[in-house]
Amino acid sequence: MIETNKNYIRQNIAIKRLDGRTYKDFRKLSVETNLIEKAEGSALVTLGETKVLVGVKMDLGTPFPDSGDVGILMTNAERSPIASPEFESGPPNDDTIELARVVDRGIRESGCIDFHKLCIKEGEKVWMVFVDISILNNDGNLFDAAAAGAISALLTAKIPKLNDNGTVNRSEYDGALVVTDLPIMVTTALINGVMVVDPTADEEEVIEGRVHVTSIEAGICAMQKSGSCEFTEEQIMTAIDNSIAMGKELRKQLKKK
Amino acid sequence: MIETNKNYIRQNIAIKRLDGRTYKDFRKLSVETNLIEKAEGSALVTLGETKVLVGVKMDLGTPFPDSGDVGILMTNAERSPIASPEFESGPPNDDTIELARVVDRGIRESGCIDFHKLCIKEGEKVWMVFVDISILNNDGNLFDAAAAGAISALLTAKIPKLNDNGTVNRSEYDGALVVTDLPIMVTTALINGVMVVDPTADEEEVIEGRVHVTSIEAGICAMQKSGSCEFTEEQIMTAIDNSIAMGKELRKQLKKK
Amino acid sequence: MIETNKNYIRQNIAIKRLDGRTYKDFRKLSVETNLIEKAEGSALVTLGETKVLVGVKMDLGTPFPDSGDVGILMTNAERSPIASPEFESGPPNDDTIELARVVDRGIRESGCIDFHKLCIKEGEKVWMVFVDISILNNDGNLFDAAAAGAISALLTAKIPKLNDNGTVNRSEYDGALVVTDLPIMVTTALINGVMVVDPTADEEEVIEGRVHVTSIEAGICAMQKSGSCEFTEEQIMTAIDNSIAMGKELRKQLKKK
Amino acid sequence: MSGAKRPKEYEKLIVKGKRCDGRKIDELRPLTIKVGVIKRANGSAYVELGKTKVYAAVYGPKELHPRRLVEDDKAVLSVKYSMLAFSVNDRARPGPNRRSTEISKVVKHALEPVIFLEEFPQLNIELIVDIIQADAGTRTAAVIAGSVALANAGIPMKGLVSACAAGKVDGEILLDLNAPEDNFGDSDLPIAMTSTDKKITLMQLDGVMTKAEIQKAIILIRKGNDYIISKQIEALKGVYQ
Amino acid sequence: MSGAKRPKEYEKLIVKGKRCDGRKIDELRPLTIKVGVIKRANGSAYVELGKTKVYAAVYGPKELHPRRLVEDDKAVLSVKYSMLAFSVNDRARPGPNRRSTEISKVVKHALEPVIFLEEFPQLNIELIVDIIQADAGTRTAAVIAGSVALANAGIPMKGLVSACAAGKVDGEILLDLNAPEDNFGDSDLPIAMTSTDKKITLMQLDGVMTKAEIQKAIILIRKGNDYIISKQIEALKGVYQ
Amino acid sequence: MSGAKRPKEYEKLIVKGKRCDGRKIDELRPLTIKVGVIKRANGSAYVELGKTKVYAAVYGPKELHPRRLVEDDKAVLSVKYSMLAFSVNDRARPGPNRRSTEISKVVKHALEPVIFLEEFPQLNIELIVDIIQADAGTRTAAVIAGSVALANAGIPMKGLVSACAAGKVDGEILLDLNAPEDNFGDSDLPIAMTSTDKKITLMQLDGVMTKAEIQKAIILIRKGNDYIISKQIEALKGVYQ
Repeated sequence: MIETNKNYIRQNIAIKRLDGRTYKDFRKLSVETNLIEKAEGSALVTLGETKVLVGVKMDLGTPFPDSGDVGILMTNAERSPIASPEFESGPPNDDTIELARVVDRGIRESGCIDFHKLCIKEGEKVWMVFVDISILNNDGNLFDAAAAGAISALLTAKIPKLNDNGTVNRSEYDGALVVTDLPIMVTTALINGVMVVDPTADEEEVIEGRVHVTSIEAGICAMQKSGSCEFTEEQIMTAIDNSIAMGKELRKQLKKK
Repeated sequence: MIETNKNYIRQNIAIKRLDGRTYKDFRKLSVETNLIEKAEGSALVTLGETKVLVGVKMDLGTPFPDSGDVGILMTNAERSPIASPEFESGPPNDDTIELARVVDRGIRESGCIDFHKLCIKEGEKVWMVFVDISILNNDGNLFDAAAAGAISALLTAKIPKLNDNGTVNRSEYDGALVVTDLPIMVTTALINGVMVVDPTADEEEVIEGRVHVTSIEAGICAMQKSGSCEFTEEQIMTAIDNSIAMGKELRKQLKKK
Repeated sequence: MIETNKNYIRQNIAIKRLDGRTYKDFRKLSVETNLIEKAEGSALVTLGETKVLVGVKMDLGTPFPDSGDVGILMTNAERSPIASPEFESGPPNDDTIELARVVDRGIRESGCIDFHKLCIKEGEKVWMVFVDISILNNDGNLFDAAAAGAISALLTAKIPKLNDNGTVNRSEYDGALVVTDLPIMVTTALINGVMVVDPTADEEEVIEGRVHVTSIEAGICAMQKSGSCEFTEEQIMTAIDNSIAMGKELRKQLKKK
Repeated sequence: MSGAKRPKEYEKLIVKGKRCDGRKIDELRPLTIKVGVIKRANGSAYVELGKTKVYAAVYGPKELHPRRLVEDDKAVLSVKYSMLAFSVNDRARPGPNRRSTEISKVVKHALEPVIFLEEFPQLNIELIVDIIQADAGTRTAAVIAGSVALANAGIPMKGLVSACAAGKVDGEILLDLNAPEDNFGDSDLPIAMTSTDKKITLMQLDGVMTKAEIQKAIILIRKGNDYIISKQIEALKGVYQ
Repeated sequence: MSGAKRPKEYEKLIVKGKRCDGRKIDELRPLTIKVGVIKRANGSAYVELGKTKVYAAVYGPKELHPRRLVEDDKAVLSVKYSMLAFSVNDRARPGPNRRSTEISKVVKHALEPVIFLEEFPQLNIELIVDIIQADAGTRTAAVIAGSVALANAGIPMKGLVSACAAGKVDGEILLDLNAPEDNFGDSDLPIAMTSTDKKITLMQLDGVMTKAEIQKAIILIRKGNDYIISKQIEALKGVYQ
Repeated sequence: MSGAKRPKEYEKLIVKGKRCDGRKIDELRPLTIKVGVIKRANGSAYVELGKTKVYAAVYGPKELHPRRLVEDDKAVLSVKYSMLAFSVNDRARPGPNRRSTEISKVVKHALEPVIFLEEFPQLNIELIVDIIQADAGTRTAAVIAGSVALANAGIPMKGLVSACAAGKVDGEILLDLNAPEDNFGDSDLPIAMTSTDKKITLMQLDGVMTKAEIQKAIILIRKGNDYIISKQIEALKGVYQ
């Protein structure tokens, strides 16, 4: 983006954004589930022009030595070069790793999955839940799209049957993965002193920092400050308020499905 | 190679090649086996000045989950920088991976090894057959030399004895690896409209593409088009005919040993 | 370092070194142990301004197939960029690998640890002793500092208790790791024809090569010539004499602790 | 071609001329092609062939890094084929593997012959193919989608490339093998052809066929590719309506 | 926050206002800061916070490699946080992992706001943090040590950065969680603040808290950071005495 | 030096002055040296020392990549020692490992002292050594083959380098340990020497020896190296006949 456009965004951000939204507006989020039959659960999230595809796979694994009676959540993100001219091939970079870890923390800390129920044999065998996030088109705010995709895919996930010899039978299911809450991440970015919800890719070129806040009904379950700027406590509270408000709406929308 | 030499090759290819062969001639292929006593089987193939050393190692492994009653074939190629000024150190690149996979497919799809016989305990323990291809000198047509080396090394391979406790005893043998057919790969390259068998390293600098065809007595068992050119159906049939004809000869030669 | 300083070191090395030592003087070596409570053993070695931190961790592992009744020693070194402007992030380079392997050999070949005693169940389960060497400040002669750190950390190491179910209990101990000898490495470097003990980082910029000699009471247990120079047999014997003499002193010092 | 034991439901893969998914011997699986599905890309396509689902995007012509890969007299076509972790029954580890490296190469070689690479010396044309669900025929689907994405990106080409496979199953030559036919059949022969003069730009064979059977398979593949090209053109035309 | 079963000794983590290590609700663990501990570095610091022990060193400003990372109008702050193999109960494999990559990033973002990076365009300021023993609070200890090492290296800054965490344990908001409180508590909220105007430069939350609880935690953290900054200044002053 | 239990056949490794393979105490294994065995290389050699079999090739002097490794006043000698997958009893994973990295380094240092590197500033002389069968003594065989390959490539040198080992086995000092002697003996001392003035360019010791034993071993090694150098010269002369 050229410098004059960047300046334009910065100067008008408090009044009106390039796409006509106010600083409190979240773009339209839509979710299509179960389009990957081979996955145990899947969701394609569209947030404005941002598209993120999330698949859930369940596999058998050995529990960690210090928590032998709980299943394992593995959240992984890939920035396929398909999604943006800025994305390069190769292993996940620090942005992608942060994305995966912040989404992971939102799910994990919300308590929405009782991982004790995913223990098959204590100390020996548990279910591993792989949440793989794949970015198809990057028009900004990948964090919120990925988080919505992850929880939506988990909501549709089924647990494969175990054969008598202990192997996985992926053609039959043993019921759904039980998900008891709906953690929703809402990101607020700082541009020229204004706290702006759900930034686009254009806006991300001028933001100074972001606050990612994941909420559930009972409160906030994960936060992350990102970017090399400072925030006042008030600005953090604005981000928290945005997340609580928008979280309520999106939880309603996702529950309906 | 300088441009005038390249042009010379291109212009004379239909009449005579730099080394005096016609476009149908395969270079002299010779095979020396069992020169690596530590390997379960081995062969040093010389094709003109091209030299390829292939070793077979047998090891215990766990079968793949979806085919618990069959042994495993692993074919690997290394382009040691010893063999050519163009080869660089490092993990196999896409050319080397293609080489290994095309040789592998020729052996696997020929059905020459009954992998069910390499199952030791269904679902738990099978023999893994490692075919390691090492290039010692590259004077062109590594594919055919490697394929001849692989099948020759397999023909000499012995299966180590198993100790009572289930470990491998490499000082005694339990008989030979049973190999019931002789897949032979023959490569035909396209230069200036002419389909040329067994290209040298000099010729490989001007070829437009290659067709690798592996044959057994019963027919063709693997093919691969390589290079960014187009082939007519007739040209493909020429490559198939070359492979059938040359395959018959080489099978006779290799059987004699 | 600028060229005139390098020349100064070279020309005066036989008379006096930059830090006032003669060519036979070893810098003051001090060792602080057990400062890492989470490690099974640890030692911080200070040799002049060189600082090396070594930690020992014990873990369960599977023995190597050809030596099923002995425990495993794994010595690893990391050149953290914390220690010198010349050190770069990334996996160990050839210098670091040589350092780890030469230290490892000194311990292993001295016979100071009876690895048969670290076998828990033959062919199945043995103790792995991880010696991790971390360089905190590089002022030269990392080899001798690392070797002193490794043996000092091993001297303080305790063996964790095994739980009834075979897992490791790191809050209780089953006694100390038995260490019956004190291998000491002493490095002599060649500068302008003079064999100089314990080079500093400044001196290392002008040395032509090094001889690392590890001694125990009974003799020499490991040696390594390093650097692209030649040594006369007499020079090698000087290095051996230095190691025997200095080894005696340091063994006394370390035993006292 | 794996020689795996057949489960009961696939004991007979052809019954009275009908295949296990109801298709005829020379019938392709249902094919959907969408264009322009990835907004950030210069060109893109989505292809569904049965349950096989593929996204392709083209970026460029643009600068090529690292510089040592630059070709002075033409553009480089960089192809990256990959299968998403959840696209297969058992989760695939992300990142390139030997299979995806080989397929990237043959897809690149399948498309290069129709592109006027010499129009963009020293530049890079990047084609990324992400397989979101793999159910037999991913490499041919990659060629179909890649060719359409290149056209959608306005890359000058002398024609399109289409691709499909035929194979021998229970003694018959079938067009466009599905997953059970691929797993329990005798051979698979994927072939890509140019739209202009039907020359062959990708060909692989796994499994035993005689020369005559190969020739018979190519006849089926020609018919399949004729249909696929018509669908590719239809999809591209749709963009401008 | 792991939901792990509590061993008997940690069944109650707060008894009569006292925590399991004897501290009060709003009390930090013993804090030691040393400056100039690594001679080869341009600046360095050692921080002990309870049993958590951390070395930090700064090299630069110096040339930045690879060149494509150079920023034309300011210096780059490169942060490398890592845990030594023996710093934890179960040996950690050397080399970066996902956790250390994320922490390196948030520590970098915590320190950048106070550095006058624009004074050294195109150059690199390298901060290395080696955790020699990890016992809860390594990222906040890394910020404390990193900030002091930068000052010791003479990097121009508008102030220091301090950091500590608060969290919810057994219904109470506690300052500076120790390992059992971190493992068996409900939430952990590490926050870094600038010494000048107490703005927030690092914030993460693991575990559930209401907005009111977060605000209460921030009050505790402010107090903790005031104390930490006084210790950072004291340590830096000590160097020049 | 591994301390492994000896199988019955190796209970006594020396019987009446004869070793388990029939050699005398001061006798080398049969040594074969061939020159010019790899046509594409500028120089090459094949060495067989007992069952240990080694190929070496030299390419260059040529350009050095990456450029940051260039030395302004001399050539760089790059050495890559590796063992082929099937060269050992249990298949070795291809690619460099810690052992091969160390041996590459000591072989490089063994050969550099005799090469006039200053004649080719900024260039690269590449030596590749592939061990096709490993049966004790691969590093000394690598030095023997590498030295001959360099000479065959016409690299200017002030002399050749030869190398062999001696070690202590059952109380005796033996020349050129074979695999059982290496596995069940007390120590192994490989040493490389220049042909001109018999200076030492490679030396390693594994296992316990007194100074006097080391001196005795060096006497044996000197004799061994005299013979090896005569064979190296013979092989090189053969090329020009």
